[in-house]
Amino acid sequence: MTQRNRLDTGGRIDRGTPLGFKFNGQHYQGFAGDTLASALLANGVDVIGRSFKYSRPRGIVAASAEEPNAVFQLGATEATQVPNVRATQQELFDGLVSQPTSGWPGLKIDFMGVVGSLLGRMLPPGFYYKTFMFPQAAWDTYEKYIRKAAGLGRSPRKPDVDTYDHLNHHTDVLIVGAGPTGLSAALSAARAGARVILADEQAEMGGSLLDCTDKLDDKPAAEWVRGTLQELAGYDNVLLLPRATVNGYHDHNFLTIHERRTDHCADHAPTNLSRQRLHRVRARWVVLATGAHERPLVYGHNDLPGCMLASAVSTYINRYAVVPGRKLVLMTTNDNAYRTAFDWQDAGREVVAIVDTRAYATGAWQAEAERRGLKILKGMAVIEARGRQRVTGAVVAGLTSDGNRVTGDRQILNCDTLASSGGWSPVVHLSCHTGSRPVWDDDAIGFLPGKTVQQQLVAGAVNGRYSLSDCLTDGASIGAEAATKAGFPAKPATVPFVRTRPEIGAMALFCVPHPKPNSRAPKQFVDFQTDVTAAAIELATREGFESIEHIKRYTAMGFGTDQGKLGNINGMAVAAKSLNQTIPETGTTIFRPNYTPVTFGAIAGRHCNDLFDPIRYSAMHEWHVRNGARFEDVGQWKRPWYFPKADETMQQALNRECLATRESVGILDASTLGKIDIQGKDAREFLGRIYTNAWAKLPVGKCRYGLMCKEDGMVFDDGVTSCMGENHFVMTTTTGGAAGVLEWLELYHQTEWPELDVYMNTVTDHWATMTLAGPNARKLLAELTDDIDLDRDRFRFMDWRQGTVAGVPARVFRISFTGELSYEINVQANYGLHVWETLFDHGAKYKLTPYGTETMHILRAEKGFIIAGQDTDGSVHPYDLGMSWAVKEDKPFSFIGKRGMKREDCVRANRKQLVGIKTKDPSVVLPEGAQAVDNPDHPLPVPMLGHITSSYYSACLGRSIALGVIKGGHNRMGDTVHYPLADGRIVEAEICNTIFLDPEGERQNV
Amino acid sequence: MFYLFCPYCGEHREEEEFHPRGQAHLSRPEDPDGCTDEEWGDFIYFRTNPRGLHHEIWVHAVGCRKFFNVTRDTQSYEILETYRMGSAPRITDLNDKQQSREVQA
Amino acid sequence: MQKYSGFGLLRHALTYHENWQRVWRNPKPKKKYDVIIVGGGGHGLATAYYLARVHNITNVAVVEKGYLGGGNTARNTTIVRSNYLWDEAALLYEHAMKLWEGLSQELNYNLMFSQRGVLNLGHTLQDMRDIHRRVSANRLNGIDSEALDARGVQEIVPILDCSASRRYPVLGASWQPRAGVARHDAVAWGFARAADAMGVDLLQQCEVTDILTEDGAAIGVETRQHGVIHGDRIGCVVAGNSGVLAKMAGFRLPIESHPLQALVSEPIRPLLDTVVMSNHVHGYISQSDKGDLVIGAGIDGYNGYGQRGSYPTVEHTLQAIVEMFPIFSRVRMNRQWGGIVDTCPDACPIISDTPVENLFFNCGWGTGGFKATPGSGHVFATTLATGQPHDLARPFSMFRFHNGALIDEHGAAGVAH
Amino acid sequence: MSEAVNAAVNEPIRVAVMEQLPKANVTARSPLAHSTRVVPGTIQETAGVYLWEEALRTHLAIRGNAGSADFSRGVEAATGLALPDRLQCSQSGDWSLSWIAPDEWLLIGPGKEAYAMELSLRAQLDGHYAVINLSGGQTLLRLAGPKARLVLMKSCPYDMHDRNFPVGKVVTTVLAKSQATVHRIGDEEWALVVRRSFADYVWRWLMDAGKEYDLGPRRPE
Repeated sequence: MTQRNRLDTGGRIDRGTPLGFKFNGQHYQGFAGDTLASALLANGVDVIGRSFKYSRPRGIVAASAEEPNAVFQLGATEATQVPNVRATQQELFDGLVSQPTSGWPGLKIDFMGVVGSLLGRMLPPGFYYKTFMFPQAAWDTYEKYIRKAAGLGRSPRKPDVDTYDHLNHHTDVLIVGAGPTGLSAALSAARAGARVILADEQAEMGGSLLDCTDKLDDKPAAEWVRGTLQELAGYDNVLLLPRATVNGYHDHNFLTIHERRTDHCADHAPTNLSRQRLHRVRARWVVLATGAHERPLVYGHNDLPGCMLASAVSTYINRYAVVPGRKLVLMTTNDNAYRTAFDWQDAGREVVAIVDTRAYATGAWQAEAERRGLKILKGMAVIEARGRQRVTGAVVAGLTSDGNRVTGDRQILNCDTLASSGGWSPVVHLSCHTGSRPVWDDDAIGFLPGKTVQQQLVAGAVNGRYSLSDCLTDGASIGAEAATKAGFPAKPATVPFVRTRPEIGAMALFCVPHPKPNSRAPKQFVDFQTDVTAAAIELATREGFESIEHIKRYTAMGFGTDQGKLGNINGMAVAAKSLNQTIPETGTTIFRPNYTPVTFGAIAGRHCNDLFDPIRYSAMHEWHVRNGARFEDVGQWKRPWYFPKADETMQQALNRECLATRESVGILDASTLGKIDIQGKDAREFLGRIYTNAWAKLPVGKCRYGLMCKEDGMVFDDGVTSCMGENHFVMTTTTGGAAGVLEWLELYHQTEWPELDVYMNTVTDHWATMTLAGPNARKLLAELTDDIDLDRDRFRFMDWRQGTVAGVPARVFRISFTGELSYEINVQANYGLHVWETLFDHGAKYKLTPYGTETMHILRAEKGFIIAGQDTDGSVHPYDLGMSWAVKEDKPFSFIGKRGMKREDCVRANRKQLVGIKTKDPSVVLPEGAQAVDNPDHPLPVPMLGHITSSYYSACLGRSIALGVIKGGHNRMGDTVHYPLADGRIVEAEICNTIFLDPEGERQNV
Repeated sequence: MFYLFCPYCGEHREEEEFHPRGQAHLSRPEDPDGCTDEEWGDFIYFRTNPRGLHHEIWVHAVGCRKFFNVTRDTQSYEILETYRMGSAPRITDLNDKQQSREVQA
Repeated sequence: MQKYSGFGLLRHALTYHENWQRVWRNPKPKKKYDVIIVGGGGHGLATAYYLARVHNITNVAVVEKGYLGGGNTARNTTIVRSNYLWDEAALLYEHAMKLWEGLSQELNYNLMFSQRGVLNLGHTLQDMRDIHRRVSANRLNGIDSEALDARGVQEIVPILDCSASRRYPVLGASWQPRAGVARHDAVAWGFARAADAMGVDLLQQCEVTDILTEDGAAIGVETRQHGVIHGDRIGCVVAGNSGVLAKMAGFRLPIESHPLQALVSEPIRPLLDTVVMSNHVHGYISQSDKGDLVIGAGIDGYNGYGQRGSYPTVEHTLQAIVEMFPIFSRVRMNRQWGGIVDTCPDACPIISDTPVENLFFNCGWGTGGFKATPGSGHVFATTLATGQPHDLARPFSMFRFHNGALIDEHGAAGVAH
Repeated sequence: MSEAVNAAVNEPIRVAVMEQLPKANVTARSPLAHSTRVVPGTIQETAGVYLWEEALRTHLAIRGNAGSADFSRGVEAATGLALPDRLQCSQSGDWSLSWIAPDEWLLIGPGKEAYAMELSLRAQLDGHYAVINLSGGQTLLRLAGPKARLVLMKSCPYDMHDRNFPVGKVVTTVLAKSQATVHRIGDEEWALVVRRSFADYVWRWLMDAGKEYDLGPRRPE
């Protein structure tokens, strides 16, 4: 097909660069500078989709972000599919592949023509609430069919091949929109030296100036645009962002800008370049120069292809050199739209008539029209369009002066294009994102930005100042004001002179009346994408949905991907009329981010795949990888979980690791435990307040285990803290709890007890920590140190010593989480790998065996040691854990948690208490999480006693062991309880002491 | 997204550097052991939770690690002042907004 | 009440839909009611409905400052499930689940309650322990619940990336087949219509400015638009504003109001038929019957009444979604919004008497209120009808925050050595 | 028996201080020892941005009361550096002293001198103060080149513009999902202090962010 609607001259397209593209399986050609929409119109493609609910043919209506119909699937390959791209915003590139998204049953098949209009009438708003209820079970089936019809485009089925990134900015003035207002605002602000960001959603900056036929200083508008952009580009304090939509306005002047960096080049981005970028901008002052969208008029069959916005018709002619038809009827409520008729005529096509709804329309624009020989029908309106696949005619009738009724005879005008203009709707969206309500303005016949707490100024058409010269002047002065407020005293830039015709007042008309009531009139569409009609809105109000929010929700008005940019105001007007209210009384719904849709990937940025979340490594990580470790995620850390040898199952590996440790010596990388260095003369007092146990007398050189509670008395972390000096302690925390504990300590220090002299710093990463455990631990360590006396009585359990291990200065703590003779070696992390490897160099004769978190868990469970976060869940206090030995009630200071654990519910009998659990069948390992019951035959719901918190097969004991909580468990030693499992088994088990191995603790003291 | 003035760093910083830590100016009872369950429960759980002016604690977690106070309108999210631990708010009524500027510590 | 059916729809279609009746009246307030319910959201309307239907108390007003169902009912991601950990919570939510089943028919209003199943993913060993614990408890409480491994998850959601190469691979999930989603507006409207039909007065655009008391007992409310309205008993069901109402009555609640955000994609062809939730990578997602991906995550950490939250939360949420579903990277986000949730320290609601006699509160549902709507209304109706809590509501007294009998649904902190 | 405990017998040890570096010839491994080899690119002159690790330096945190003249005098006496003001850095030769918090500074210097410097600080200081050796727990990254600022803008929410971030300023801020102390040391020269366990993540992040600008290894002198 040729570009039959393309003009031979004019426009901002490059006829020397033809671009081939595909739509709906057909090949077409456009030019560089086209949008997909302008190229389709150039090729005379009328029907580009079918409507969602009624399957009516639809064409292109608008030329930018407000387009409701031309919403396509893009992408040449599976991985580059993009759903729901607005053709008016997609620049054409060579090889572009697009598909309609709403072509059911097919673009060319007139489904409704076949089945008649009754089925259409079966779909009033809310019909699904009223039907599909019987029988109850059938909804599932109904829903399957409803879901078949859902959605527009489709998601790709393959992962994205492109990347996205973020760029953070801070600026003095952010100007949104680079039309006449934004450009002159930018000039004022930039000249004053303020940091300025000017963002515009289109490929070319200039906005309406790019399709405007007015002269600025007697020169074409585009020349002024070029000059202005050149000047702005010359300032290093100015950032120009074309193809960048400011889509969200958040608190404290934080705005997000979605830049499409490569969508105009090809199906996917070039290597090393992100496809799209999200700019995160903190602006001192924001100037909204977002302009206004033209508002179409609502009339019968106004959704036929060929019905367009007047300004869009002008844009296609002037900017893209495309005349989207032959014979135009223009309906308008205002003078401004007369340009469209003039543009059409200047393009050499026929203007059938200008239908002006105002009987009083007599002024300069009308005089010009008459001079051009154009027919004006005053005080009249198009009440319905005629045609099937495209407009073939317009039915015109007289209007009463209030616009409420049709009068006089009807006449039919033959035409293929029906442009309408109901005036302008300021693009107030961004101004509403932080909760400000827009305010109706009768002069502007639209909502203007309301009061806000943001540092925001508005200029030009968004503020109801629609004329070009007003926009330029307003922009210049608001731009200067913004710069001044941001600390850069500025004068308004001089703006070019615009020769214009005076305009007479516009008429507030939204929905053109029809001789029939709306319920019986031809469908008058308010929201095209969601197929909401004037009749539907009236029906909603008739049914009692009177709030505009109810109307919106009941009819789905504004819920499309265009978020009702074209239709919302008309919908409110229809609702207001139906409720006998004014539009401000009816109110508006709230605009929310995004202004236009934003790619998930762009919002996620580079925080995906390998960079989704930090991966933290210990200094010995490489060794673990080399030695076949399987890893466990603990917080952000990767910890070795176990070290399987070839062909070993997990259980076999664990058995081997456990036995090796108990029989000889094992080693664990414990570097991930949180470590907090505490210095200051009150460090000891501080510890006494935040731990439940006593710290007053712990001598230098000794270590102690401590429990930490919240004010409610519930355990939240634990660990060993060592006294390094009178004024110096090193605390250890759980791996996952480290950051939280430090912040918790600081909270108390800084807010409650600032008088205590303590300084706390994390040293988690500074020390590499390796735990040698097992009867041969001492022998092995002795081989690597000559300055630490390892004698059992001089370096005792819970002591720490300083010395040298494998040639590296170390702190060695004789503490044990396994119940074995155990030394925790700490060296500066840069030497961790060296010491670790040296231990292995010497360890072979002791069969030194690396073990991971799982073996550690088993070994400690054999000893009945808890893991905070596994055996506790924020609802158990130290007494529940049977750890009264770790609570010192008579400390002078009422430590954190003390009062909490004395509350009525915390001291009752029958609390869930931590006990040991032994299955009657020693080979059965209870699943962690299994719930105990006394009577497994009890009907549902079965009263439960508590769950298994830890459960393992213990190779050392040759049987399963478990820890769990049981109601009143401390007084039920020896009782039998039952664990009904998901697979139907019921496991019998006995309540026992939590310590399964070496109850006297002899092994750690050897 | 908030932009908070850290009274210790003397600069506005992005919300991502901070954590909110709830209502400010709560103090731990002098004698917890002498509190009734009700008094203790009130201390740890019950909050004013106002719509409007709220004094709250934030910590400059990724930054100087200092806790400080913020007076904020919980409806408009306007920050009316930020001030150091241990000092009192200057704004205790939304009508005092005009004097609202962050304390430039 | 006008009966809704497919046949009725056809009849109305023939008369151009000109004869539909109002779904509810716009009544003038009476001077006095037996019960005043403050708050015309889903929970308040359900309470009114069950007061009338179960307790035959119809001299009831629902006082709503805006429009019916305009608060969190209209702002949530519509997930309905009952697989809670603790007995008290599980039994309450399961009570609600049983009411959901058949509610469309009972109300003669299609709530589009779709039992398409909910997956709660586990990504760490501790996640899996918690899942097994919860599933085990659920089953003994008579709630359908299964623990799945990664392969089982993959079978249910083929488009979820369950590969071991993810940052936090999916290790398994809990699966509640009876769980699902419902159409949120329909819930409010369905209850409203049915309550109105039984004589309940629904007073929209009627804002309570004070709670009137006499001798320590509540006797009515002062309203901005209609002055004083008296009531024998007053129930406040004003999620997001409970603290403000409590202040009027002169007491504080163990509640903080936080912004909770949600967002939707543009409508796309259906490809996700279940609800997928992940606490660990922190996002949840389902696809509506319109084709939108409906997405949510956690609350913002600060108090806020602004019905909007912070942008980083949106970023983190979408990062989580793209991490779980890399194929959604090119799908686009259409809209975000926020609600105000009342959060309790133990993540469980308050259904309770208060220090003021005849004044009752139903609040603190946090992020989980929608799923409880019928159950919450049903048990709170008992409280308002009898002055005594329903057995299922008894553990949810606000005074548990004094004696310490919390029901800590935050669950395990997820830390380990 | 350790010196600390030995000494405790006679005079109470207040704080445990130790030489943490081996006397023997032991290879130290910086947190990025595994990654520095894999920086892509060889055409060093044309790279828009350069990234490298200055491994194994001395990192000491110093805590104390900035308002106390004794404290600032003591720090200066030991380090030769004046206590810097808020968000500033004092520099002299191989040593730099950066403001971290109102009561915290970060001293970075030659790798082998941590112990001597800590002793010297402790000799000069009195009252309530602390010195914490963090040399193993963090590392120093260098970012340079005409596009270095853009890489930082991709990574940090802080305002990196000349007007807000002049040479000499130091800021601790968010870097991707981790954090860094960022010091501008020249027009196109930045130093980043990051925690050891996060170093690999930060490194991979920066390499990724620099891809677009043809990231190269250490800038030619």
